[in-house]
Amino acid sequence: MSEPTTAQESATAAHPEPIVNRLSIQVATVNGSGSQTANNTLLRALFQMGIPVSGKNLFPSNIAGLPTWFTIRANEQGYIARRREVDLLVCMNPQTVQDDIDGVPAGATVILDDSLKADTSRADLHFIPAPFQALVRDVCPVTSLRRLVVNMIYVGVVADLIGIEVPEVHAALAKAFAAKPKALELNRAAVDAGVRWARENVKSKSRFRVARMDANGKKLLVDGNTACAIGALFGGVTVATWYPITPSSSLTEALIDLARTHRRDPETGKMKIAIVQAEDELAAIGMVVGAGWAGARAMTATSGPGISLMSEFVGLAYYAEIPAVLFDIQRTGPSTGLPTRTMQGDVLFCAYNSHGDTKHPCLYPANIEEAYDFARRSLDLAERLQTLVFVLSDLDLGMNLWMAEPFEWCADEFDRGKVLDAEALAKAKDWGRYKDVDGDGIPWRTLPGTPGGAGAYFTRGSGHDEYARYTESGEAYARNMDRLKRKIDGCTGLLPGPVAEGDGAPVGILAYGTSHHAVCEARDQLRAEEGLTTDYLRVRSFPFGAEVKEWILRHERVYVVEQNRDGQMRAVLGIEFPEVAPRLRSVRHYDGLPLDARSVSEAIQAAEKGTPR
Amino acid sequence: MSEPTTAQESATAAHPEPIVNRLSIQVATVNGSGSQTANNTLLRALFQMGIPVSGKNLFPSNIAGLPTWFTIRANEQGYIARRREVDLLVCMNPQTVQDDIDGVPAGATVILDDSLKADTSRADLHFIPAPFQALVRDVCPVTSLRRLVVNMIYVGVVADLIGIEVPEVHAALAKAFAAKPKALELNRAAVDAGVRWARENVKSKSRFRVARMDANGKKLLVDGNTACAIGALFGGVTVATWYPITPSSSLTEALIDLARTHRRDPETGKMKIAIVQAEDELAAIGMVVGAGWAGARAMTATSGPGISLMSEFVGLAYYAEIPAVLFDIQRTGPSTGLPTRTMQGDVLFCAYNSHGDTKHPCLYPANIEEAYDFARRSLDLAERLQTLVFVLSDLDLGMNLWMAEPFEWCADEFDRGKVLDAEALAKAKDWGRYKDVDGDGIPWRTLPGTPGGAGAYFTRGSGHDEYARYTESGEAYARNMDRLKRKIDGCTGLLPGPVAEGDGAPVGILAYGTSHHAVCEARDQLRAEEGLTTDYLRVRSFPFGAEVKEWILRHERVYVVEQNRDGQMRAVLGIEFPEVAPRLRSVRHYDGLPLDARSVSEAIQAAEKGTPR
Amino acid sequence: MSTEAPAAGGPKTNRVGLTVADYRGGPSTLCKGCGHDVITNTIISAFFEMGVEPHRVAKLSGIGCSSKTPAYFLNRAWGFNAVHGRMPSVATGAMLANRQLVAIGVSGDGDTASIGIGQFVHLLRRNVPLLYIVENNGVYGLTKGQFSATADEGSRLKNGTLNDLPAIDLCTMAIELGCGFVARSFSADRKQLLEILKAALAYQGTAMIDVLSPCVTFNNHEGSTKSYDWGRDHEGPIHELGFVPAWTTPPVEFKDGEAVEVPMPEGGSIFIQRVEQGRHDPRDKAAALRLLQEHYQSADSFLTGIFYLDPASQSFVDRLELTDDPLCGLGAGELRPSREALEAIVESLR
Amino acid sequence: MSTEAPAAGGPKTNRVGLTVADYRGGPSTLCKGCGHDVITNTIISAFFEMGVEPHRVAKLSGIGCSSKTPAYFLNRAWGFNAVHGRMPSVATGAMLANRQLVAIGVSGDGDTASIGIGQFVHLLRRNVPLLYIVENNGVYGLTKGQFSATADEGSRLKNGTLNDLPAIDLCTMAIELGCGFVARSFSADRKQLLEILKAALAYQGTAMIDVLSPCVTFNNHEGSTKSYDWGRDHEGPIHELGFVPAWTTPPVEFKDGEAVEVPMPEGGSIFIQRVEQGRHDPRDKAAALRLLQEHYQSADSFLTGIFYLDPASQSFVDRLELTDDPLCGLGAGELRPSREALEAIVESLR
Ligand SMILES: Cc1ncc(C[n+]2csc(CCOP(=O)(O)OP(=O)(O)O)c2C)c(N)n1
Ligand SMILES: Cc1ncc(C[n+]2csc(CCOP(=O)(O)OP(=O)(O)O)c2C)c(N)n1
Ligand code: SF4
Ligand code: SF4
Ligand SMILES: [Mg+2]
Ligand SMILES: [Mg+2]
Repeated sequence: MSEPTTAQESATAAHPEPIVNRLSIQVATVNGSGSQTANNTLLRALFQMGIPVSGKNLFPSNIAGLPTWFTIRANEQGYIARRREVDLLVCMNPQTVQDDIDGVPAGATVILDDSLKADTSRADLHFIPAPFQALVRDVCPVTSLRRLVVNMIYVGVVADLIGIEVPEVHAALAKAFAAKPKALELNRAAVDAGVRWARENVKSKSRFRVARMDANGKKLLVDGNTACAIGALFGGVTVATWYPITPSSSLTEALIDLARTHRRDPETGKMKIAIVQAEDELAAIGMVVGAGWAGARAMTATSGPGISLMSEFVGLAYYAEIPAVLFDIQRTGPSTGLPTRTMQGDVLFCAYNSHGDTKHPCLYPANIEEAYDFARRSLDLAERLQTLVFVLSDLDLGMNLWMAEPFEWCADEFDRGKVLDAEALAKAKDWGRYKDVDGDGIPWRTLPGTPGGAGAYFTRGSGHDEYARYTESGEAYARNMDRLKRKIDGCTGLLPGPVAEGDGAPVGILAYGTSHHAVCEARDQLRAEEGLTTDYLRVRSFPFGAEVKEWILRHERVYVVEQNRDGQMRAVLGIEFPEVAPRLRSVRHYDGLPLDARSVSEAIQAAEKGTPR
Repeated sequence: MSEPTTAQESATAAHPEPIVNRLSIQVATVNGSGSQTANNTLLRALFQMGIPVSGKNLFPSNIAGLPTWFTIRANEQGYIARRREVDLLVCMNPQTVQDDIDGVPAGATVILDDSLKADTSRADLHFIPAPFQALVRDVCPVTSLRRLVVNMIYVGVVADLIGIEVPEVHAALAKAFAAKPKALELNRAAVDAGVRWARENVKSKSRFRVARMDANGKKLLVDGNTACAIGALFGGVTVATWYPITPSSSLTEALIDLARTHRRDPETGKMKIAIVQAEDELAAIGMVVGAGWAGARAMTATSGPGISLMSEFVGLAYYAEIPAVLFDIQRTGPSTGLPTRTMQGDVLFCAYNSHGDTKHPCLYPANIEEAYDFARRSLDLAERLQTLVFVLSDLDLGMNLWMAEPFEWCADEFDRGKVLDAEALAKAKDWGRYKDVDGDGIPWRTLPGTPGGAGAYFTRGSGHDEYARYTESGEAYARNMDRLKRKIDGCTGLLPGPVAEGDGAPVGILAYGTSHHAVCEARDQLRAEEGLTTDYLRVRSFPFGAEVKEWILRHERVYVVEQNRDGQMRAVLGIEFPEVAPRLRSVRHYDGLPLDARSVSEAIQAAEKGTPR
Repeated sequence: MSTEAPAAGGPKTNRVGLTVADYRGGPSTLCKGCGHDVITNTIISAFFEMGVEPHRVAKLSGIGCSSKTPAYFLNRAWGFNAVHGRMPSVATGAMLANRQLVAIGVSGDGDTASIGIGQFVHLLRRNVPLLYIVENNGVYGLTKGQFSATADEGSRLKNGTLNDLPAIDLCTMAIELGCGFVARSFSADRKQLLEILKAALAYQGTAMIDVLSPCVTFNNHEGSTKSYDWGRDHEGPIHELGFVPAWTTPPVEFKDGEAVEVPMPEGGSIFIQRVEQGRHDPRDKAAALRLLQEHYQSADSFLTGIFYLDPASQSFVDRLELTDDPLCGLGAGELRPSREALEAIVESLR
Repeated sequence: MSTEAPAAGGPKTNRVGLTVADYRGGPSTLCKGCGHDVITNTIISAFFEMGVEPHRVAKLSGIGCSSKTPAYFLNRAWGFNAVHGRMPSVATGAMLANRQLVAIGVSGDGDTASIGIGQFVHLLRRNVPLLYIVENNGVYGLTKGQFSATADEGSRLKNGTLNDLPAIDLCTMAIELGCGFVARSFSADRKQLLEILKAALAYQGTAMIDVLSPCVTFNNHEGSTKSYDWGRDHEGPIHELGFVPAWTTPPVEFKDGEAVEVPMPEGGSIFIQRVEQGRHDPRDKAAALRLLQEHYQSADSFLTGIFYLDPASQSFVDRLELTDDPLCGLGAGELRPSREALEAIVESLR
């Protein structure tokens, strides 16, 4: 949160003209003080003004009392990655105020609670001390509520300083407190007090301003976990299990909420979904394996430590061919790591998870639309492929609010994959559970309970032949393993393919998931500042199709951008396509904060400097 | 067990001259029938005759009743890898007799229990039906014992047919039944009855003969698990935990036996080791993590499913820097797989085990000497590096008997790594648990209980700074992760380095662990039969030193030979050295049987045919 | 008593028209004389006599000799040999997916009480509809005879190794955790086991049966407290029972006023006919716990019978208020909310 | 009573010459009013009063708000915040490595009864020397208030969610599993908790203390059965206790003949001074179980006190017959068998 940098988009203090719709706000508060609602109100008001926005909540692994930050970026060009630089800082936390101030670049505006002790002598900053405590005393008679309400005062101050339209703030408030008219009134009064104070007391407003535009169309503002839950709901999930763990809990919690309305039979009042809080991750995955086997569309959601605990069952699902979906909302590992920070840290571990030879389809959503879409499709894929499908999201996507196009409804029947019912079984000749009759490595299965008496078979994690009979035959084992390889390697046509941008540049950038947003901006930076045009491939699933290899081969060098220390996607690409490995260069970011464009463009720029062009 | 092949070392049936000290015997029996002792008697007698031997027990995952095979190879050139071809087959199992006969190549001799129903019409085989049931009735009056004793009769028949010296058989028996004089007598009588019967009834003895030689020097015959246990004992292990799992159980069981004599204080009768059968693998690894933290030399032994269950703790050990040793006696995965078959199946999974960015030193013993030596040194390494060290053995090495040079005693003090005691602490300035004071990434630790009051610190799997204080600072996190990377990448000098053979050939072979034995023989085959000279690098540890990369770069193409489907070592090499990835070609063997030389030489030969030289 | 009259000349059939052969499985690969095989055969009889349609049955297990046995009964049912110690979670998931399945779980003492105790505890708390059998031999048979967590303190392995840790009493634990059907039996007492199994099949929640099932290869020697001899010498049935399914009438001997009738909610009754150690009505939880506490691990008694039965317990699928139709059978029509519903959700996020 | 007379003018010191400040930890980062902080302070008092040397202490925990607390006491002791639910195994390993450590484990109800129940069961079976505290608030505090496996059936979350699963009673379970020191307390009853903690520190095996420790943020509302109010309204101490360490003499009020004295094997005595619900002598296991069975989860009683105490239990390090010297301190001289021993082993393999 501190490292002072030269503001790139900001100007120096001497630079007078206003900068419109290009700013980053950072609010430093104390965890548990209710600042989240205030920050979202700011974010939403900007969004309603039609300005592209993004918000990042940098919260501690603690319930109340530790420092927390919220950054909002508003950018007319639609850049929504985190920006390192802060233009407008709001200081509400005595613990961090000095570090917060030290960390902003020259030219920034600093609003601070005037009761905080801090050195405000930096001449390159624009300090606005505000009497937050006095203001809140006026609007909020109940002492115990002041700690919460004070945050709305800075909302008002910021709104006035940068030009957020007050009616939009009011509208955002009305949304947040829809069910609580008293709270709405109180908070609105606090906002107004902030606005009023700023209007009356701050002569030189901020150089950083916002102004209404029309970039947001019919977009929503939603977090990735909710989007995944909606996707799973519309994708027909019937058994969902979980063990609470940040940052995945809110995915299942959103599903629980949705299911209450959308999966309760209006006539009988009975549920068309089972959502179970398991006693741990071993049980959570065991339940979805049992459910997938018995024909449910089953999913579980977890994060890194849960993946480690699930590894044994993951291998069983691969080898016994059980459909299920595993959402991994990645956080900073290894071990407990930084549990409330983001990372693309489980890419290698998931791709080949469990002992022995394995390989699992993985989807890498980069945005809300894909969070919804991949969640929905993952249930089809799992049943089609009869295997465990990983959806690798991360804390940044999962827990932050993002703009998104409205979700599209889809009328298709679900793909339940190759399932023989009683009728089909009666016709089937010499059916074998693990026979490759279609040449795609995918066998036909039956569901327990199918009448007729012909469909029963035995599922196991030990050696089995085409008819699911126990065997220790080495040949049968190898045949089966070869088929499994064909099945997984052959599924790329069913997976969301890579997205290419640009064509013909010698330098490529390859990224996936939430790294996308920084890469888009970094490409523009490289072009504008370095004259370096790059092609870009965004990988959206594993195993990769041949087009990924071919794309890499069309480039002299390819920067693989990712949010982990070890270049895990680079590793996986090299395993799958050894011939391209030497062309891959790693751009890695791993401090737990969402990736910013500068980290990408600077790394590529530095590497290119060292590369004879 | 079946695929008929042309015997390569054997001659055709028409070929009359005897073949001496080059034969493979296969004995097909029923699991639980006590044939193990009989087979080991044969193996030991050959060994005592100074002929290089190896034995492979191919047993089912069952206690009694399923088919089991034992193959013995005696080879004057010292080749001890499994051979696919069988020269002398002993059929004792009605379930498999026909398949067994169908599977042997032309020219083989087949001894079979004459009570078995089988088609003995193959003219290219030399059938010797023996009245085993009648013979055993004569020597063994107790009906219930006959099932066991009958096996010794085939020992006698085989001995006479191929020329094993009967006194050596008697000596081997005496060793096996040292504590049971009655059983010794009975079994000796059975052997003699077999010898007598063969002498009197078989006119044309086997073309495959053995004759005394002097190749075995002072060698022992021992299994790799016992060797690891001896290594750990002499390496000073003080806390060992386990949860029974084939093929690792016998490692800890051997240690328990050894500890009874060698770790009980002769004066007090108290134990200088704690060996604990945990309730599962999560507890087994948790205990060694706790023990390593508190200063024990701690180890656990398991196999694939255990590794999957241990993954969460493995990540903790990496990140919190806890020394411990994990023996993975690999078996055929994924999942339960073929639990009594071998595989090098956990190479990739162990190297980067657990969620988040991790990396773990791994040792790959290829033979008994290394099993002993690496086990011993692994405890030093773990304490020196303050991390979890994997010893990746496999079922073939662990559970089969191998010849070995006598173990060497070592007088060095143990390397307890960087530990500050009370005195050192008192002198230390500004000690921090995770500070890199020596530039090698390895910090100094203290042990709980150290007096003086200055050494206490807090260990955790969450973010921590140099002083082991809790932090969520991204910079502190990244600094720590960078140090961990330096620590592990920098440790190659401490690990057993690669062993190179040959120099200057354009074609290289790279292998590790038990694949070594087949590779040695395959190189000779390639040279003799194809005129193809190859260089050979045997990798013995991970992370690899730069010399591995350089060696690969000195070769146009390198065949990476391993016993898994996916080329896991190739994958790991490619991750570590992307620039060499395109040169690597995979030779993989994955039917659960130990690798044979033909599989290697045929694969390389075929690949070379397709390669313009 | 519980089956239809045999068709003239043909083999005896049950109420769904099947013969005993229709309930058999593959040949056992266990050691000759293994207690588990006896249980297998008794399971076959119980399902036959209860007339359960095999295709409705899910057979679940963990890993071990015991866990192999589902391959040896009900060939026409679906089997799932999962991972070691984690069958309960798989069974839970399967029953959620299809509540119409009849689930039987077979586990070992290692699979349940050592590695599996965590999932066992939570299975019982949830009351998942499942007949759960522990084939208890005090050792890990499949890995060659190490002690498990049900081995009695002071017992010895063949090689002399002493077990100095207390045994976990699965029955006491099950009752404490709210399990509503808790019984113990002995594989040498087929008659009793059969009646318990049939009653368990008529139960709506988790029915836990801990069966002493000797391992003849590794734990049947003197000094073992899980051997056939030990079991025969020490068994004390706490009552004699007969299960009478709903579609038959109780035989006369159950009607003599001596027998206690415990009606089962899904039909049928357990008759407790003769009482040896005082009359134990299994509906009395406190008495059950007392009995167990007084007798467990005491050198001279090994109580068998149904210790505890709560006919009114609510199963997990009921607690979750699942629809009557199995979830696995629902299609997009039933599961996917309407276009309007999505639009409403979207609107709420604007 | 248990500390030396204060040095003139200076702060009070204990028998090893340390002040209370020497037993403090870092500042707590828990919510204000969290029950866990009260326990932290009581732990500080207990260690101070017992005069345990901080450098001999190992503080172990899993993951959760409760599991963070070892950072808030005994700064001069070693801490290990392990992985979720698996602290027992880490503690076991640490005590095997160094039997001279004084180990204290702090866990939560989620950490112990949900994810951790398996390791908890086996810890108790082994009787590892460890003071094991469950800071029981019925919810997962750190992940924002979901129910854990000790939440009472019928209790509700703030948002109205009902818990329909039965609670695990850790005390009953501990006694059944052979744990020799089983107590329950309440973080609002510091006085009682302190005496129990001191007694536990004088115990040689696993001492399990289940402490109701309200989560003020997520489970302190009406409808909760783990709130401060609920606890205060329902607490029923089964006796009043005082622990008197070996190096002090019992105060007069313990000598009036009313108090039962329970001597501890490692010195000191517990005096059970006043008995409310009938005199409960914690050495009576059957009575303890009866008490718990009758009162657990009944709406109007929440019993606290030492339920069970077996002063004679054998700890795991004793069962393993470990040498008196900590294993961690042994060098090659003590550990490596001689050259001759290796030669003999080699010879046996020839
Ligand atoms: C994760 C894991 N650990 C260990 C094993 C090895 N293993 C197989 S069966 C078994 C014990 C079985 O004991 P029990 O459940 O009592 O069954 P029994 O064989 O006695 O019937 C063990 C430890 C395994 N399969 N998986
Ligand atoms: C393997 C794993 N799963 C989930 C989590 C997330 N998690 C952290 S604390 C916690 C529950 C803590 O509850 P409890 O033990 O009752 O402690 P409390 O916070 O209530 O004191 C969970 C589920 C985790 N850290 N690790
Ligand atoms: S080893 Fe024991 S449990 Fe396993 S099959 Fe044999 S007798 Fe049965
Ligand atoms: S969330 Fe609850 S348990 Fe956690 S610190 Fe706050 S009050 Fe305590
Ligand atoms: Mg068993
Ligand atoms: Mg809790």
